[in-house]
Amino acid sequence: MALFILRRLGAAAIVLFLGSVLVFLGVRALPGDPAVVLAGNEASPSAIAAIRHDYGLDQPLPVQYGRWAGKALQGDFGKSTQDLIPVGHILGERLPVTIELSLLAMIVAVGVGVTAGVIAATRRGKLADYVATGFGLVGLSVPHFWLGILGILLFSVKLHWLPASGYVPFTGDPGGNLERMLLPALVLGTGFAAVLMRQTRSAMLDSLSADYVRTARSKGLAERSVVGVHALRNSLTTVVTVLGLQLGALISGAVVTEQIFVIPGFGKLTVDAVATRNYPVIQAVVLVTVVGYIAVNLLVDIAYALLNPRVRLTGVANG
Amino acid sequence: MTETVLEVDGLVKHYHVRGRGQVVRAVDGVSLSIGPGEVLGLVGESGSGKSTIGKCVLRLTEPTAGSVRLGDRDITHLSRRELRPLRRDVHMVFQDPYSSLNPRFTVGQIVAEPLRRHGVARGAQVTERVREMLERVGLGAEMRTRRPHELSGGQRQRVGLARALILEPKLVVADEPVSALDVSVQASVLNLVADLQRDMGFSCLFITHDLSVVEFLADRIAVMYLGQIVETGPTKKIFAEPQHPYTQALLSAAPEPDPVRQRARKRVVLTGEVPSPVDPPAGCRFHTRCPVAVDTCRTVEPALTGVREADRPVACHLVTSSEIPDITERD
Amino acid sequence: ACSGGGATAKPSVSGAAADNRAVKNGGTLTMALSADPDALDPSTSVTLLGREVFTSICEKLYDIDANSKLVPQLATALPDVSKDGKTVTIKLRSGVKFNDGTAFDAAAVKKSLDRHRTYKKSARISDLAAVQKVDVVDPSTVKLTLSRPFTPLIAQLADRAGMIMSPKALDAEGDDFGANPVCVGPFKFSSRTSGNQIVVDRAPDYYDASKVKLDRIVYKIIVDPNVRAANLKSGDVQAAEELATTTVAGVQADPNLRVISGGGLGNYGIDINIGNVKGSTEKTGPVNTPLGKSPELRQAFELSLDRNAINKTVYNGLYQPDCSPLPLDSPFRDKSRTCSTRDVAQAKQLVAKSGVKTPIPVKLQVPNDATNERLGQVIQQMTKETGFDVSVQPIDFATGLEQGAAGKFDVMVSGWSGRVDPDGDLSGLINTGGANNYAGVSDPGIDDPMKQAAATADQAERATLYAKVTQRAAEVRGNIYLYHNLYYLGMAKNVAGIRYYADGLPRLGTAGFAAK
Amino acid sequence: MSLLEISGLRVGFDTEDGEVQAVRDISLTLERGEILALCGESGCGKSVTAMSIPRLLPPDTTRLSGSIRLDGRELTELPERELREIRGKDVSVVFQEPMTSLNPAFTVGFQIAEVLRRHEDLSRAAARSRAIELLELVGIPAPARRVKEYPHQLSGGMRQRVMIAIAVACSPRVLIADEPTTALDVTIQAGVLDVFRDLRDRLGTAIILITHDLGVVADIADRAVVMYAGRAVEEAPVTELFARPRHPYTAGLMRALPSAAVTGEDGRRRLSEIPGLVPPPYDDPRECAFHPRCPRAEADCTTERPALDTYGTGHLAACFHPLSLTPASGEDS
Amino acid sequence: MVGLVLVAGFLLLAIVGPFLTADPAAQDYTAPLAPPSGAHLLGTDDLGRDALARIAYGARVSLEAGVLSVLLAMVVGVPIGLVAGYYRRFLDPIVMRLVDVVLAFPFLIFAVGMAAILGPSLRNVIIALSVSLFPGIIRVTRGEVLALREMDYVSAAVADGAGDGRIMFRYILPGATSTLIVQATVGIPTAIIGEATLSFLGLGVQPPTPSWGVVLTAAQQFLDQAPWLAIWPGVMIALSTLGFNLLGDGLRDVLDPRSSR
Ligand SMILES: Nc1ncnc2c1ncn2[C@@H]1O[C@H](COP(=O)(O)OP(=O)(O)OP(=O)(O)O)[C@@H](O)[C@H]1O
Ligand SMILES: Nc1ncnc2c1ncn2[C@@H]1O[C@H](COP(=O)(O)OP(=O)(O)OP(=O)(O)O)[C@@H](O)[C@H]1O
Ligand SMILES: [Mg+2]
Ligand SMILES: [Mg+2]
Ligand code: NI
Repeated sequence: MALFILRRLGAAAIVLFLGSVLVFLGVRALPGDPAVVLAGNEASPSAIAAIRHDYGLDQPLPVQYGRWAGKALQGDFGKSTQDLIPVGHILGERLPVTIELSLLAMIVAVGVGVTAGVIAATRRGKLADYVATGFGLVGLSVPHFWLGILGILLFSVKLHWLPASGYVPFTGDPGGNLERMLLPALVLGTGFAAVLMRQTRSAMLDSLSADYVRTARSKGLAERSVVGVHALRNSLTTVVTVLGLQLGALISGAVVTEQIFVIPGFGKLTVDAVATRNYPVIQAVVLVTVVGYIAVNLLVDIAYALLNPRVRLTGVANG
Repeated sequence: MTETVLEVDGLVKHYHVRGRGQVVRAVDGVSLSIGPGEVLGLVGESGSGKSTIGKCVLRLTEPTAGSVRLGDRDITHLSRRELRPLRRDVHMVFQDPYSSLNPRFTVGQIVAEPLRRHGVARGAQVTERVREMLERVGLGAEMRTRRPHELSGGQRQRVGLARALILEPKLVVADEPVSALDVSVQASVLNLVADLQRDMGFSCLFITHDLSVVEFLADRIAVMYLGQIVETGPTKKIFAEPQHPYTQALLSAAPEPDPVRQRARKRVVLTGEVPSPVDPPAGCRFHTRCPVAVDTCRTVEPALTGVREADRPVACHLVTSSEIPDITERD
Repeated sequence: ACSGGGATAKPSVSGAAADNRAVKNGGTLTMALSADPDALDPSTSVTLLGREVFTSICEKLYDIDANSKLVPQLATALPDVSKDGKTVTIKLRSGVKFNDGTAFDAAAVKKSLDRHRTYKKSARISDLAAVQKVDVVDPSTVKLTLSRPFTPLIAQLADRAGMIMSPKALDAEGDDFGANPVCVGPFKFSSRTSGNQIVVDRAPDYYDASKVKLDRIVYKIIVDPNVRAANLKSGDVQAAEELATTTVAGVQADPNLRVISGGGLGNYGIDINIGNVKGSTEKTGPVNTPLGKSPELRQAFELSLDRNAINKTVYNGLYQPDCSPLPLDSPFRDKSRTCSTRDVAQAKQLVAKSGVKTPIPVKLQVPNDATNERLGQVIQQMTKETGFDVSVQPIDFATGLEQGAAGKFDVMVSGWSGRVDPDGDLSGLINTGGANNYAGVSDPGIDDPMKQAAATADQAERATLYAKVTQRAAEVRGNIYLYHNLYYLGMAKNVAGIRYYADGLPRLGTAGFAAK
Repeated sequence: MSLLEISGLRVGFDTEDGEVQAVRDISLTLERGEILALCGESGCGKSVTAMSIPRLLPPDTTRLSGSIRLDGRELTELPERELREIRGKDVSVVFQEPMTSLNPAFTVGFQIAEVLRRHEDLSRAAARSRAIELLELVGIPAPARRVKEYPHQLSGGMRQRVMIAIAVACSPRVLIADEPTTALDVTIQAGVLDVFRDLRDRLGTAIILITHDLGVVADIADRAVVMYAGRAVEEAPVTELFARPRHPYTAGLMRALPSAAVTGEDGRRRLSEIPGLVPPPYDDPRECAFHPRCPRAEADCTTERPALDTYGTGHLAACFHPLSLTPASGEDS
Repeated sequence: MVGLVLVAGFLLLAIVGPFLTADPAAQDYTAPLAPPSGAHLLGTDDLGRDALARIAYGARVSLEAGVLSVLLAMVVGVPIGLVAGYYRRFLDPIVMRLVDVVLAFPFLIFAVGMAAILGPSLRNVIIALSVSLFPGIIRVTRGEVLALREMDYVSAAVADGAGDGRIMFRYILPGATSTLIVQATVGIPTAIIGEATLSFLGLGVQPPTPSWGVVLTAAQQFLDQAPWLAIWPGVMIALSTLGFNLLGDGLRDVLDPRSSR
């Protein structure tokens, strides 16, 4: 197991390194000089040059990368060009917001998706199955942002049930925070729930038709434990894998959702930073996203291993 | 030494399992030879390395060590290009009648494929030879346009045979071609193989785990255990007097379809687990399950030598010119 | 005046001056900002939003009043300008303290002005280019020595170039002053969360503390105009600046809210690249596009446009259509000039005369926001009839700035936020080598009177000179001005005391919640 | 009264291609302590017949009629709840694939203990120690260690023994073994068959053994039923069946075995073949289903279906033209 | 089946729709934001353009973006996956590491980055989406190849002396087609939504070209004045992706017997 984690970590490190190079080069490939943006439309060329120098943009690329990566390894991502706030500090403010949003969305998704998937699989071909499958397809097909717009239209503009947007920190006002996060989390969670539902259903159908479920039935076990213990336990590996795979979609969804609901999280930070060519922020945000993504996938692998004794012992996932 | 069609010498095949750092010693020093028109039956338990030998003979997998000679050519180190013309003379029939035929091709295309690959025939000639071959394996010409999924298991195996035999090869490697078939279908395919072999005169490496099948078909038998051959010899002699304890166990474990005789037989039930080829036991590989094993068996690896008769070498310390171990005695 | 400048129905907007309700002490005002300000460093700041926040935390030597007249703020009076115009003496308020408790004096003023003039990243260098030297005469007097007479200086000192920063903070923070600014102001900077909000608290050291009512202002950044309006309606914010024209009516309809307007200084229109081949500050050269080459075609282009219709469809009739860079109420405006109206027939004639084959391809770059994209599409449609084939190419702000300066465009939608002094609306924009002269206009008929006007103190004389400038610019037609924008500030009815002038900066120093 | 009595059992499945008639009118009995073999070619309905007893067929698509009585109790009409009390306790099953029939996610011990806790009301600890005893019973060395292991850590033969341990945990009266040794090597098969024999002798369990290997039938069964296309074509005590098969199909099967090869006039050893294919399971022919492949078929076989006739004690066969009383193909078996 | 009908319907709409409806660019300043009426079945937008015409024309743009980006991704990804899977020993580790790196970026983040780098336009959206899609396609192709390589009929072809090219293209690739077709069908909705999302973020197709994402973005500004404008483009996106998803499910059932459900 330790070896397994170690090997995964090694692979992750390589991916991370290449990823960071990609991030760095990608940011530099963006059209539009950040110094020009910063200097604004009243700028003098000397001010632009000074700014460029200040951010090291006049150095050769490998030097720039080396500096950035070296500092980033020590947790120093530089300062936002927009407001001179240390990027680390900004990340500290924004990350919890997105994590909260994602967690809430995940709770919605897992709650709805897994339950519906299990129900659909056990009631295969019945009304409940069609309803759940229909929901799955529709949920998969509806773009987040439209759902968000519709949600605002219905709940805020027409019904005035929920505030349209904005964010208040959980620590300040838990009620207000949840009230504002509810709709975004629902919107973000829906598509995710749909995917989970479909995968859970399909995994459950697989395990329900597996020989060991027939064995469980032949033991005279109640349907509840046949489904809930034997089938579900084996489907969980799939569910966990899907969770990992869907993380990217979740982050993508968060970008859009935060944009619509004006939630000051990572997604909004990314889009804003790209618009203002805020290099240090873009680099840090994307890098942290990638690190998070890799880390969660690592966790998923480990969870997968824990759920699947075959992997646990041999240290090799065969899925 | 007589002329041979196939000669395998000291063949070793180790699979390196990715990421696990383990080595599967699938085949560990196997030598065998097949003469012209001879059928060699290769038997042994699941995982003993039978298929691996078959694949090495066709260079579908690269041997780790040892040599494979086809006729007078050593093919062990030939490049794929150099090998190509030699492939005319060796063909293979596979176990699974479902995965061994390309589902996208028609039966006609499948059977014609070797002809085309080797440029043996063109145009109408191809059609004619395919028709002929299909007829020979008992399939009507109307089968030519069908696709594999439209055929029964027995019919598929016939197509596989037709494909393997259309170039009239010198050697056919048949990897459990009947194990997936029902008894009644199996009988007709076995008859067909026997007939074709006699008519066309090809040599055959026939891999199976079913002793009654080799008894029916093979001239000689090689018994494998855990990557090694433990005993080989003419079929009749081995069935009449198995010398290696494993061969004895194998023969005694296969139930005879006759209640009176079956129930009267003395049977040996092997104890102990089948060891893994990842970590084969030292000494004689069979010693962990052998009821008559002695201390030497645990440390010294027996050589495959014709102690008693030159044409039937056995790899067992206990087989001596004066004595053959009898595992039933120790019940 | 301009045709139909006030013809479209404007919402009934009450001026802040008219609001003389009593304001009670205390409370937190949350105000929505339309974008994230840049670093709050008066030397480097370039955004309008930055200026809005500065009204609360960084006072200037001078300010404007409701009538756009310059008035002293940290100075005690308008400056003494020597006869030759080259020495400007400014008397300072005494007993003033920075928000960190340190004393405000002439030395501090000198330090700030010098930083504005010389700091390598300063965006104020050109504002104060005429200043040669700053001297401390006595603790409450500074003397500015100019290299040439420069009348617009006082207007510059009424903006960021006139903001005075705490020397102690400057020493401590250096380059990072903008992350933690300390000036003289009714409020002091408290905290900022990136992209989200800026919080300022009542400044205990403020010299006029009794007028300050609010305990705290939270500037909340809400970029999306609909969301800004929605937050206003829901009461999450009590004020929202720069309401989108599409949302003004909705806010006004809300019984708890009202809208006041300000601004009108800025000018917006299109720049046609007529000579910018190597960059706006470089030497101009011939541009090889039909519009760039032919003044007739440019005229035809202008004649295709209907400023009133643009105002109506794109801006709900809430802006001021105009063809001059100077604000409608500017005393420097050329009263005799009228704007062209749409005349397709004449435009077609001009096109025919030019001999260029129609449809004439025109690449129009527009900033990639919804409103500007709409403007682009309307221009496209209007000029189609005349024979132009406009392709609209939205481009993000960052890239747009770069391409504009580099001259990598044919035609682009652009704007200028406007200055109190006419010089600020012209110099650098349409004179040869001006950093923001994207169009690449280079004409002695513009450059010379502009220079002269800057050195002239007499208003009437300046007005004549600027009339020449705008006249000539209209003939060259490197820029076709379309409108002046107005700012609409929405707020809860119980919010009082906001001062909102032509510069469009809501001044919250005296604001608060109405007593009853 | 027999322990188990099945009469007139018919099982069909709804499929997209229409109704599949898997079992068409089967009647059989099972006595206490008896080993009954069900044999026949793939698809003839062996598994379906057996799985009908504990009703382990997919409930949605299965159409079942006829009667199944266990100790006189009608199982076909029993509500699902009560049936669950019977499954694993009175009737239990060992499946063919030892690789997939055990749940890979749980330890062997858990899977054995589960059935004990379900039916015997044992405590966790008691169930665990019973599980160890059971593993010992089915001949697994070091059972105390093995209970903690996962299925993939065991060899095929051991997994099959675990399956048997689960099946016999509650001392069932009927044990259904569906091709329990097909996936195993012969040397291991012998050991597993010994376990069955031993269980029958020690616990008196009646066993229905499904197999297509006539060698296994000959080895272990007391009585055998030969099925073809969803029907029983012959039924007899094992020695009787092998000595004197009446139905041409049974005889054909026996002669098709490689060990029954005969040397022809040309000196070639040959197997006797059964020509043709098993009929598709969709329609229910009114005639003898075997007649197209039958060497003895005559006109009547194509119009009418033969019923089971008695030929001596316990020997039944459904054929209009049964083989004569002389020992069939006695010369080489 | 429903999926097929929906997809066919949308293709039809994309092809003939623009001919039947009004000019999507024609502005009518007198009637901005008009509610649905006889003259404008779905009303008009902020510039008085016919909403129906814009949606019909948008179908063309959106489907083009969806289909072309997937096609492009397939054209690049399938050969790479094929070769990587086939020459497992040499190429596979390299290709897979690179794929891992791209996959370490969430799809939209990557697409946003690509679109920002390339600049907003329909062509660049297609490129950005296909670059974001093709690691997935490489993976799927490779997986199939690895599985098919082990099939006996491929061994048989090797034993016949068939060359690598023939084995890859006549034996392995045809076996993978059904999976790849399904993969393509489920890739298209992802791309359609991707296009809409990029356009929504201002990084995609640019106005006045009316892709559904563009129309929707514009409509979002007028939610309280003209909510109907936001409904239809969203419905279209949802229905077309639904169509492709259903088609994908259907194809999977037909082509891929392994997961018949
Ligand atoms: N590609 C491979 N990678 C790793 N191990 C392999 C591979 N192919 C075969 N093995 C292992 O090599 C050993 C011998 O396998 P082989 O297929 O030759 O056995 P076999 O005698 O044909 O068995 P069976 O009767 O089950 O077909 C087995 O332990 C098997 O698991
Ligand atoms: N759940 C099911 N749905 C539809 N058809 C079924 C189902 N189960 C079995 N069948 C069909 O019923 C027939 C009899 O199947 P059964 O499993 O009893 O055969 P068998 O004799 O056990 O064969 P084998 O030796 O291959 O296990 C076959 O044609 C099979 O396809
Ligand atoms: Mg094999
Ligand atoms: Mg069966
Ligand atoms: Ni999603």
